[in-house]
Amino acid sequence: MRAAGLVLLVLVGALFFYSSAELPPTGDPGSPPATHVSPRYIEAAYKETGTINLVTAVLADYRGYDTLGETVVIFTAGIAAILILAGLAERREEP
Amino acid sequence: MAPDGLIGHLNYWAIALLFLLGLYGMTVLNNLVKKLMSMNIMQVSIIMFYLNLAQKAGGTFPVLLPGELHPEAAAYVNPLPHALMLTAIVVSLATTGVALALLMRIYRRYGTLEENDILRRMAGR
Amino acid sequence: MTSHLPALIVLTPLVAALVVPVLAILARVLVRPVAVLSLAASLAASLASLQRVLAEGPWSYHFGGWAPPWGIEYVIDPLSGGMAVLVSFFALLAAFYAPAYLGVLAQLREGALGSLFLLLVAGLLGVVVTGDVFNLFVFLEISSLAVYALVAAGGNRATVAAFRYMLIGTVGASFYLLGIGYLYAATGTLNMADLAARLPAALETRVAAVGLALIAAGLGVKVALFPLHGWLPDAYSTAPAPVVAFAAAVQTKVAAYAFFRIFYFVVGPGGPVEPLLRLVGLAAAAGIVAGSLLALAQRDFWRMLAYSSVAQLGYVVLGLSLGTRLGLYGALLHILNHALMKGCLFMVAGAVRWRTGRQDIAALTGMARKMPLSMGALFVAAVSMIGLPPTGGFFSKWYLVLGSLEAGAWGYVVVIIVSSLLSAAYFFRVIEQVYLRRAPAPESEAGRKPEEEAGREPEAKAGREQEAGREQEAGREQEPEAATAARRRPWELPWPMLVPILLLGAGVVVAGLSSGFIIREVIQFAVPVEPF
Amino acid sequence: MSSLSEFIIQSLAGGLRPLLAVGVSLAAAGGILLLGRRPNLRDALLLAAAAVKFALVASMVPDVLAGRVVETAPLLLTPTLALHLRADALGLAFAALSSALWVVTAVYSITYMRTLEYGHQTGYHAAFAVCLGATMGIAFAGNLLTFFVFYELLTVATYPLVVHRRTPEAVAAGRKYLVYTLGAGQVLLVAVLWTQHLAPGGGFTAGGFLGGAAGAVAGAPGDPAAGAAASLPALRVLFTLFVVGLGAKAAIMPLHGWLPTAMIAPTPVSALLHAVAVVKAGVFGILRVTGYVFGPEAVAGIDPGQVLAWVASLTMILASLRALAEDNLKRRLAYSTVGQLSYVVLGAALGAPAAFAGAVFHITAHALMKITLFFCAGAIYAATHKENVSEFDGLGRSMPVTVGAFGLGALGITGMPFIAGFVSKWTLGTGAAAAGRPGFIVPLLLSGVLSLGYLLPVVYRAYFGRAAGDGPDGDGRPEEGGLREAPAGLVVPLVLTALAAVALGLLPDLGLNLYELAATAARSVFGGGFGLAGGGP
Repeated sequence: MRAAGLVLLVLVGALFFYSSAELPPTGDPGSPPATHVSPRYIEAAYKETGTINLVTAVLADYRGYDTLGETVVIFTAGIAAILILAGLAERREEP
Repeated sequence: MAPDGLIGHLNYWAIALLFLLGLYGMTVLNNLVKKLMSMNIMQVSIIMFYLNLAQKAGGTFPVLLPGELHPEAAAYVNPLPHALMLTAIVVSLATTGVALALLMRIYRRYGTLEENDILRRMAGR
Repeated sequence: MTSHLPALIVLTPLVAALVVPVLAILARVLVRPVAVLSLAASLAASLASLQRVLAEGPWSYHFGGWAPPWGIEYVIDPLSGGMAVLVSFFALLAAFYAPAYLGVLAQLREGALGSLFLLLVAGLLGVVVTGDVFNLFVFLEISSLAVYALVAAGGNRATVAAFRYMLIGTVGASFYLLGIGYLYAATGTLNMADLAARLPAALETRVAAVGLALIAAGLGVKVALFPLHGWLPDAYSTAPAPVVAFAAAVQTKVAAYAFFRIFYFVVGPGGPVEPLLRLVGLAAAAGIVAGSLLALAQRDFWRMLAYSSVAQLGYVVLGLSLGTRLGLYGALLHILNHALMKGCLFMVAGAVRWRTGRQDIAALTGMARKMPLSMGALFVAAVSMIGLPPTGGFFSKWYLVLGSLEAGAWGYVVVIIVSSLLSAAYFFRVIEQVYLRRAPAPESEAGRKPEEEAGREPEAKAGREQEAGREQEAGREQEPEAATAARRRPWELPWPMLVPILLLGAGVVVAGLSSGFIIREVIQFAVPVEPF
Repeated sequence: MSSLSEFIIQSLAGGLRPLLAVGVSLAAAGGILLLGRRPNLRDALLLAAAAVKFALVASMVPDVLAGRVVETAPLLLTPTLALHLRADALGLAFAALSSALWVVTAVYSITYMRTLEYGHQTGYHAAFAVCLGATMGIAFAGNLLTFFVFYELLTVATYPLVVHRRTPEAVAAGRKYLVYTLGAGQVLLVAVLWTQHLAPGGGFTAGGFLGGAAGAVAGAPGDPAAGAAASLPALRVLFTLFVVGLGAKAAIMPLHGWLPTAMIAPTPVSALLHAVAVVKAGVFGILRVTGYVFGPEAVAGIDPGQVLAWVASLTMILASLRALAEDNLKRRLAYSTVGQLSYVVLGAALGAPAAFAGAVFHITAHALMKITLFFCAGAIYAATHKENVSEFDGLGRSMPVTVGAFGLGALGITGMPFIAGFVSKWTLGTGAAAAGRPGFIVPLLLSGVLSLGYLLPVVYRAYFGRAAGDGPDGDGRPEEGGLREAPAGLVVPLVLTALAAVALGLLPDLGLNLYELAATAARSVFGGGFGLAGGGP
């Protein structure tokens, strides 16, 4: 287990450093994330959503469905915690 | 001005190290709480990776300055990763919450959070 | 209304999940009807969408009215529509099965279990129909969180299994998230269609290669692709039966679907994809062999089934990795067929656990007489797992082998054949227990070899625990077993448990005989026209 | 107009017959399971199903002899291959035989199971019916997929029959049976799939549809695309895979191990396994593959075809020798089967029309003779609980009819003239000569002589032997005096089959025209230009 973990670690690390040089440099205004999709959020968000906070515009409007999912995640966690903590182990399920 | 060459990629190295640190902790540590903490470290590194992508030299934080209703894209950093990461943070938080609930129950049953001891107790019964 | 069908597929179980905990407190009688109705509505919406898509072509639904690269879209095509039907169908079956299996629960638990199950379903459906890679992550995590908790409902050992599952599953999710981060860095978009348009230009870069590798690894964890399957056996052998039946049938398949979606619809051939798929194919082949061998070594029926799942998921991934049309047919067909047969097997295993409280293979001894219909379903499903005609498993194997031949991969042919034989070995061991091992029967051939029967008895008895031993005695006298008579009031099982089992058992054969129809009507449209 | 609709209805009804022939048995199996609590009704249903099936199959004989192929509308199982049932001469010969024998076997096994008070009779009869349904499917299969579906169905349906006694011995035999047949089944699957890969959608074609791929063979009918795809070495491997896959059920020598072990099953099962269903399905498959997938020219053109002939010859001799050493009668008969079925394999491998026809007819001939022998073994066991040859002394006087029938069957196996076995062996021999390889007649004769050696002593002992330790009063008298034949339900079937074997020896075309069917099959495979080289009427 431990050895397998270390092998995994080395593999993943190698992947990261293999690719790091080709990732867009930090702050590059010409990188794909900066030039595709996002400009519209910045330029049109106020017009289209009426908020000056662009993150809010994306979060609550353009990608509002993600945020619905986000709240559902919280709800799920709450219910899960209730189930896990409230129920003592069922007799029948106990092997 | 975007930093070039090595300097521009140092962040990625740091993030990679953080990720690997988390992964290392999850595979190697024996205490379940420590595993959980390692998991959180790993998740944080991913969040930082996304936020790093959002950076734009010369851009400011993505809230429109007063009166600027027709902004230039170059003037603000990319808001999308921030929005995504808010969601990711919540997911990570929720996972942690469920994990802690599980740990509470494990501790109540087995009286320990050391993985070896738990496995031994499960086998011994 | 019909224009919002894609959203309804996900939103009906989601809304029901919010309502159910409240209902559990206010009006308990409504919990089950509401859950079942919502799932039925979701199934109806999936079917209607699939039908429309097959007639009119892919259907994109924009959430909030925002056009795709900026907003989130749902995409129903024959692939996602078919998967949605599959998921909601199994959810409905599990919802029928679960209450009878779980029995009377405390108010709180009933609400929480019902709600979490609906969330699990909603999450999986969300993964299936979404056209956005980040949205896929969110819904994948909804389903994962729900399933961690549901696994933990199986007791103390299950709680430990659930925690480990959670750790490994989160690593998988993190890999996936990081992977799409890399793709985002390379293209600046998260929408699948947009990615498909922009990725080819960036496909030769290291960033795309690493991103895809991370996605493959992340989804590999969720599919339980060998050697990332570590979470599966513990989780599947300890969780409550309805959860396992549903998760084994569908949950891992949804991850496989995501894999298929990303590698064939988002990325397409070229660059790092083919070597990556070759690697995944090797892992799948190793998983097929290892899973079968490990299944052979198990004495616990549930763990055996769990390891066999590892092998069978290997079939699916192997087909996906082949990159030939027939291989993809095989993979998609096996998603359906394995869901039917493994769902059936776990439900039968659950029924045995429900009646005897045991889950080892020895607990199945002589069950053919006590639960003839369930055991008939088990037999059919086992035959299908081995891949004998005319069951579904045979036809998935048919296409997988043809696909391997098409790809010139003889090694995979050998792997598939060897695995069939191994699964024959472990399933016929079970079938022997069910049908052949029983207390010495008075009807053994007249006057012949009584000493053999007698010689077998002590050994047979030694291995049995008290309860089973008593049932054996009772069975010999042809008397009803007093101990269990009370629990089998109506028949061998309460009908809500029996009906899904029989439905799936019949489905295994029906799916086999109609596999040509399924491929002609649905699957052939769900596969890219020119895979590679 | 009415005539047109009549025509449609008639053709529909006619076309459905192969499907019905399969379906009757499967439906009967379901009915039998439902009627488990009413044994008499259940057994009546079984007999009715057997009779209906026989009538259905027999009604197809005139059509097929008139050159019509009766086929059902295909049900698509895959985009290119359908569940396709059609009755041609070869298939019908096999189907007519097995459906006819099912009637007598049904009578026999009902009596046998009741006389010996076996348990699980319902499951037994149901599995038996499924076996027969699968056999029909194998006979009528129009392509490899259909063939394989029913072939594996037969494997699974036979398993409960083998383990019927539920003793550890039976369970072990069942395992052995599964290891052989399932293992070989997977090999066969690879061969089937490879064929499908080389020639997508190919159905059985008289003369073969892979034949064009043999390259050197000119004018062989076949898909030109297949010819381009399949190289000669590939065909060699493919043929070997087919032979291994089918050879396990056919009990070709290194793959025969399961057959004697499976003798643990009740006697009617042994009769079915040997005479009708499983083993015959294997050799029938070899005939199908050589005649209708590869084609005789292709088989003759590749080395494994030659090797197969040698393996078959060796199997004949070795199995006969092995049978000599066996005391248990059923096991002795099992080894005899291993040897006899190699005649069919040899006929398939020789590649001459007469050899092929002889092989097809030998399926019939051997079935009649061997089922008689097994029925006798079962009758003896039912009456006396003896199953070893060394215990048979004096049996001829207490069970004269049974032993007499046994004698007829035994003589048939040796190839005595005027019994069915002679016809097939003569035809085979002329085929070997026509193929330019008269050397293969030697193992035919040798094996006949050897079978005389292992079967005649049974009859001899029964009539003239005196039981060891019989003492002074045991000089040849029946032990308790008088006749002690088995019940009529056992004796009548075995007399019928023995008489049928003799009748077909005298008039091979009597009744179902089985000889003519065999000859028709051979003519279709080898093309109309070939005439039978002799032995035929």
